Amino acid sequence: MTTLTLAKALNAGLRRALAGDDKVVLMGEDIGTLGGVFRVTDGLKAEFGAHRVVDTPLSEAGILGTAVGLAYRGFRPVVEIQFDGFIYPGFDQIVAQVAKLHYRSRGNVRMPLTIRVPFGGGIGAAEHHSESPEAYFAHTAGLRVVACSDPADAYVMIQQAIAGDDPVLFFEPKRRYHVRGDVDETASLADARPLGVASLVASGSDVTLVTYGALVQTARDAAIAAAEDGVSIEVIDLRSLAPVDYPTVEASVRRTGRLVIAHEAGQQGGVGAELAASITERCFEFLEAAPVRVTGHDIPYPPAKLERHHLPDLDRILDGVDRALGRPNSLSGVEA
Amino acid sequence: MTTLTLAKALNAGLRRALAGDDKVVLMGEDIGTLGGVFRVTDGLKAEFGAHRVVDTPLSEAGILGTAVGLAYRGFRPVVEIQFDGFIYPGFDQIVAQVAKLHYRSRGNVRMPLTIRVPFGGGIGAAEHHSESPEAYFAHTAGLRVVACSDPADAYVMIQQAIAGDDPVLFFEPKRRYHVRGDVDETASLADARPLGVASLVASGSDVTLVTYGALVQTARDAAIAAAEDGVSIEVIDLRSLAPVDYPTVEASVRRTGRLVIAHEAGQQGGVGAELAASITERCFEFLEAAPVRVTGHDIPYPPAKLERHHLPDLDRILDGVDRALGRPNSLSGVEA
Amino acid sequence: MTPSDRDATGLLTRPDQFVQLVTPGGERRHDAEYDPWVADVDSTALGRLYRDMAIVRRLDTEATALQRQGELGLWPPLAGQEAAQIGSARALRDDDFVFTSYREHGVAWCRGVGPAELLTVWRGSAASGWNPYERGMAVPQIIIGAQALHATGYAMGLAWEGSDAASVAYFGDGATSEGDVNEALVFAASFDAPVVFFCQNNQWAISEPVGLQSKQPLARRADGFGMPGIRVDGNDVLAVLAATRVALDRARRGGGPTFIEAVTYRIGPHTTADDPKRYRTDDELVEWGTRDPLTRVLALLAASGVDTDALEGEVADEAGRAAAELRTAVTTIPDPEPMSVFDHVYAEPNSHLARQRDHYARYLAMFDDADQTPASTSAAATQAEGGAR
Amino acid sequence: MTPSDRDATGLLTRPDQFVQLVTPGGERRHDAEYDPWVADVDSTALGRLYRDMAIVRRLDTEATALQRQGELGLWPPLAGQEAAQIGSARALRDDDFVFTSYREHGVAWCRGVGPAELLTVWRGSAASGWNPYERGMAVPQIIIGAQALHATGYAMGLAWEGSDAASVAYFGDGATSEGDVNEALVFAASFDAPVVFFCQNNQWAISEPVGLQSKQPLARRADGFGMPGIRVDGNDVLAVLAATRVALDRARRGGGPTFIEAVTYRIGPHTTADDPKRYRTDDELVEWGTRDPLTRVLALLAASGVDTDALEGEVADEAGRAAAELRTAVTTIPDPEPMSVFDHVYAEPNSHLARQRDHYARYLAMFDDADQTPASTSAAATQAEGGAR
Ligand SMILES: Cc1ncc(C[n+]2csc(CCOP(=O)(O)OP(=O)(O)O)c2C)c(N)n1
Ligand SMILES: Cc1ncc(C[n+]2csc(CCOP(=O)(O)OP(=O)(O)O)c2C)c(N)n1
Ligand SMILES: [Mg+2]
Ligand SMILES: [Mg+2]
Repeated sequence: MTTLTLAKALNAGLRRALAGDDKVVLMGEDIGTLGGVFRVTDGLKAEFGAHRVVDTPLSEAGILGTAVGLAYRGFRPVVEIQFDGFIYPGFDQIVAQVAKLHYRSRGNVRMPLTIRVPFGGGIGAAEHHSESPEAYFAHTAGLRVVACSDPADAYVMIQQAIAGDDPVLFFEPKRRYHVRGDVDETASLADARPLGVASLVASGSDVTLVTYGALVQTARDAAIAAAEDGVSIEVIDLRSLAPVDYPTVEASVRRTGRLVIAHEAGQQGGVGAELAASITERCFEFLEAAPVRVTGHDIPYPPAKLERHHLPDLDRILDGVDRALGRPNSLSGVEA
Repeated sequence: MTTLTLAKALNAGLRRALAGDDKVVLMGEDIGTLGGVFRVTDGLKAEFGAHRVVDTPLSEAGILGTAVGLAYRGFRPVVEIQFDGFIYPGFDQIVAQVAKLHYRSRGNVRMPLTIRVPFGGGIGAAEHHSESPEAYFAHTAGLRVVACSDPADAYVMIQQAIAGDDPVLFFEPKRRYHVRGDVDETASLADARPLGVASLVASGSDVTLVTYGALVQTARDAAIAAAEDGVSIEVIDLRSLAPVDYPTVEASVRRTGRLVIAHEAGQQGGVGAELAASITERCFEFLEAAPVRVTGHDIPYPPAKLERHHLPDLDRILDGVDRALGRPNSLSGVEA
Repeated sequence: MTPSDRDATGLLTRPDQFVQLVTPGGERRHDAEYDPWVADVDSTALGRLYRDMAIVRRLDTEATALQRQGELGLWPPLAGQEAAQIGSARALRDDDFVFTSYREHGVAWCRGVGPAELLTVWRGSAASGWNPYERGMAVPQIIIGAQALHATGYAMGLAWEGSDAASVAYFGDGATSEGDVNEALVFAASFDAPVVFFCQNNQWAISEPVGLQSKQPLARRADGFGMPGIRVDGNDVLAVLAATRVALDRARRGGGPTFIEAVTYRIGPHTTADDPKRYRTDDELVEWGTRDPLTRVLALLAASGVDTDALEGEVADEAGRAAAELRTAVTTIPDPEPMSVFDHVYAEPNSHLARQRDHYARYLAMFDDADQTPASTSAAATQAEGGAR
Repeated sequence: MTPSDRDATGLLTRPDQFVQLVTPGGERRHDAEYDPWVADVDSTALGRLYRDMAIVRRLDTEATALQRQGELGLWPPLAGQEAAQIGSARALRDDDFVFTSYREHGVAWCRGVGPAELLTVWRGSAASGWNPYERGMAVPQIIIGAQALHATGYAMGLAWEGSDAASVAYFGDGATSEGDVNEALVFAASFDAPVVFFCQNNQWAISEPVGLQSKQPLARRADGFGMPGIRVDGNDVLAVLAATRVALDRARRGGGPTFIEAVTYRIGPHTTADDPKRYRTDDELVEWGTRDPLTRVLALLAASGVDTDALEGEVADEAGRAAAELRTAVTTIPDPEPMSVFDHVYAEPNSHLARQRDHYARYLAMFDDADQTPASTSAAATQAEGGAR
């Protein structure tokens, strides 16, 4: 076991992927000499050379479109989008090409791209640097969408994403890049939890709290705070947003009868909407209350001084838990 | 009253908007001399000139980005995206600019764009010509998203969209362009149903069926077919997908206790997910069954000869109704 | 530059404004720079180029007819662009790789794409018709310009592998306005990618004349991006072959990308769904008729003593056989199985799609099973519609 | 062209490769084409340009300090680019409209943007700091290149209205690789839009040298798109003024767009979050130090008899006062009201957002109301965290 930050764990995972398969190439803006604005690719260009860790011209469509061509040629490109809000100029290449080429070519052409996206807010940044665009991709057939939440998972998941033959949107919780955790750098991928499987991070019996990315830690904290108050929260880190590991979530909701979903992205059409709808379809008879969503507002990401009024935090998650439990004073008691 | 096709009704609405406000400009590929590949803008360039009905270079980001600049200057651009699947190269301008500039400028800059998108399948077309991308925009704060379903609505709604000060994604059900209906060309916009209000197109008591665009007609047909079988379906044409007119949907679901949502877009994260989640939140105590979604599969839009196995049709909608009713032989009886 | 240098569609097409080795009348023009690149093209070789062009023209006509007869959903005719496509594609090696748009049936012909493979996608029977790796040709691209980046990335990969193969991106004049094409030029130059950008300027992007996309000959775009641009008479198969060879040779030798503008003309409609009478004049068609890519080759062959009547006859027979094959092939394309709608969305198992697939299979099974009829309401509907499935 | 013509970052910066009216040493170089455009710039006027540059340099230093002291979330310094920004912005009329990126504080200064207005967005207090219509300047754009299209559209509108005003798009060298910028060139040329594309080539896009974006001087991009390109010494305020006047004059007279590449250098980090030591050498900094935009103006003024010591002193005082004002202003920027997070998402009432707003207001009210404490679990949390709100 080594203790690594989440950023360093990703770096270690990328290093292992580069070392293990010379068709793996990293591409992005400022990822080479600079090592990425978050230093996730630090040292990799020096180690593997400029044809493996490629500083590209400043164009997201360009990066993604050339990555498609490289995949056509048998490469496994790992693309870094510098910040969440800069992915949209490359949206067409992702949605109309990366997602569809395996289908379009009837399985002849594989698109094993990994598209790394530092996502989410809470870092006091300027506009476009704190967004949570995951729902766009979860709605796009042909893509897989995952989010890591701690160093151990980050290390394994990035390697799994790269090794897999489907394109993966890989969301990294940027405000947790510097959080440390134990990482087993010797572990084999084969033994690891598969990429599509959720993880139960805290057991509980009153309510199921599902989240991913940076909010997993907040959810853990919420479970601890609620326990003091006699409320037992089961926390699930979704890890895979498309496809969702429904068996895990369902099993929990069948026991608790109550579901709270938290994410930073806006509510309208967010990942939580699908989760609430699907769990209601699958567990209607078991639900004692409507699934509750605790999300960012449906607004453009606000200026830094307002972001704490946008992002779900411990209090808002606990308020959501109260609503799911139908407890007094919670918003659930208020007629909308 | 005049009898017009949906395409002609849009043409008439656009003509009235152009005539009524000289800041209204139409922009797009092939909309001028050709009158659009669906002839929706037929004759308008001849009538209003090349500076009001503008054939642009072949670039969606270019069209949308210059439309933003025109809006900055006080124009009201009406942009045509030739087919649904060609909107993605312009996605960044829509999501990061059109949607956010009013917020970013603290209300100083208005973005009264109308972005017309012929959408949906069922026309036997090639790839990218039959998609339903509405959920991407419904998830994007700052945008309004509407879909018309018949000539009368098309005529009024396009004018309302243009007259409004917020950006509107205006989805046109392309496979119904040639369907005729009565249009009152003398009606005043002020008296018309507001853009954000849903319409009850068939009353019923057993189940609420919500849809929009081309499937509204299929839903009407379903209500008729079901009636013969003694099942009473209430059909709601959503018209506005963001924001959704929840009071109308809620009132219906409180009466019927059952909800079926149909759309052509994929299920995962589609507009139906939000609708199911929101109605469950709002009407949990009234629901007798989980809301049922009847949608396209979560696949890239398939080749023409397979599209009937992708699109919800009368049978699939009725199967959904059966599932909502918990009737025998329906899929709801099958353990997943 | 006077307005008279510009043709009806606004762009320069005077012979001295592009590389031309054979005039419309069939005269061989000498060009010190490009002649050496086609020194090997004797009458026999030229006859083969003629044959290619005549066959693809015939196949194109046949496919248009098949569309009119309801056998195809859509067809984008290449008529008029035979020289641009054959001249460029015949410059390729097998291990080169091409990324095209939707109109490059002539390129597909040269890459060995079979008749059923060619028509599959236009019949709407499957998402694509051939395995790209068997033909050295990507499946067609409908998003305008997107493939230019794919070709560039592929070429970057070739260079990194140390291969001397090259890739070619085919796109139209309209495509040059899309960000993707311009970004492809940026990336290709930056990485010295062995890619040839082959722009068929056929004067129109559906109803929009090329003058709306650019006031400058498109080949002039190249220099500013740091690569050579060649403007070639796209109706002169020899000139196109020479220009493409120059570009490929540069790519193979590590010299990086080249941009070729082949000035040509789309004689037919944009697709079978288009009505070009709405946006262009007959005069224009007449004018471009005088610059036909096939007649000039016949004239040149005749002048060099070839019995062109015999050649024409032979090739016409061969083209007729190819067309008959195409007509037969279209009916052999299998209709897809309903459940195949779920195939190949992912390369690996996907739990969500598997479940959706299962549901749909069970749903379909309801209609098969005589005992277990579909749920009552849907049964009613099925009856009402006469059992749609 | 030999490698020695290229500087450390790989691009041509020999004086004869761009328009230069004042050498780094302060000598006035004569240029028949551009001299007439600055014939009115006497010592007094030049002194004013110096003053602008000195003040914005001082403001920039102050803002960097404010960021280091925690008063701002981020600051992207302009140091080194004063001449490019002042020279171009001082060529503008009030009724022109500029669309910038995030680094154009010098342009903002010329447009009358006040100190609090300038810092608001970098303090994170609001989405923007000024009303674009009051300043003739759009709010800053962070999506690289997007504003080039906005400027083009705005200019199309000006042309259609028959106005003789113009718009200017400011962007960086890195931005030239984005599709949006290239598409803007296409649209601007196609519509003869009265827009000036003003590219500050400051040699770097964060850690990427301009040579990665282009092997060609960026101004050469223009010709292929059908517009004139001017390459100007971006550290020579007089040359920048002249070039921008030429471009604006062309725009006003219906001559369409112009692309200006101002060759300059970013002396500081990309932003206060950046560490340029990781990607560039001290030598480079030293070399560019010899081409400072301010010193050469002082030298020229001195040569023409101006008492530059006095001027420097006066201007330093004024700059000091401006900096003090900036420092004061930052603390006067109001912290936003919590509920303002919902303001201005839409221009018209929106039922969905109104409901969400209501919910959040009620949620917040739970914390205010002593009698009605928040629901038990959240109350526990609030206590545990010491009542975060
Ligand atoms: C991104 C995108 N936008 C719009 C279209 C619709 N469209 C199909 S072909 C075409 C014109 C293309 O013109 P050009 O590039 O000159 O190629 P040509 O058809 O002449 O071969 C257009 C606008 C599309 N396919 N993709
Ligand atoms: C679309 C997009 N991609 C990436 C970024 C991140 N980013 C911010 S500034 C920058 C470099 C810009 O370089 P340049 O255009 O030369 O402008 P400069 O900062 O040098 O003024 C990058 C990559 C962004 N803001 N927008
Ligand atoms: Mg064309
Ligand atoms: Mg720069």
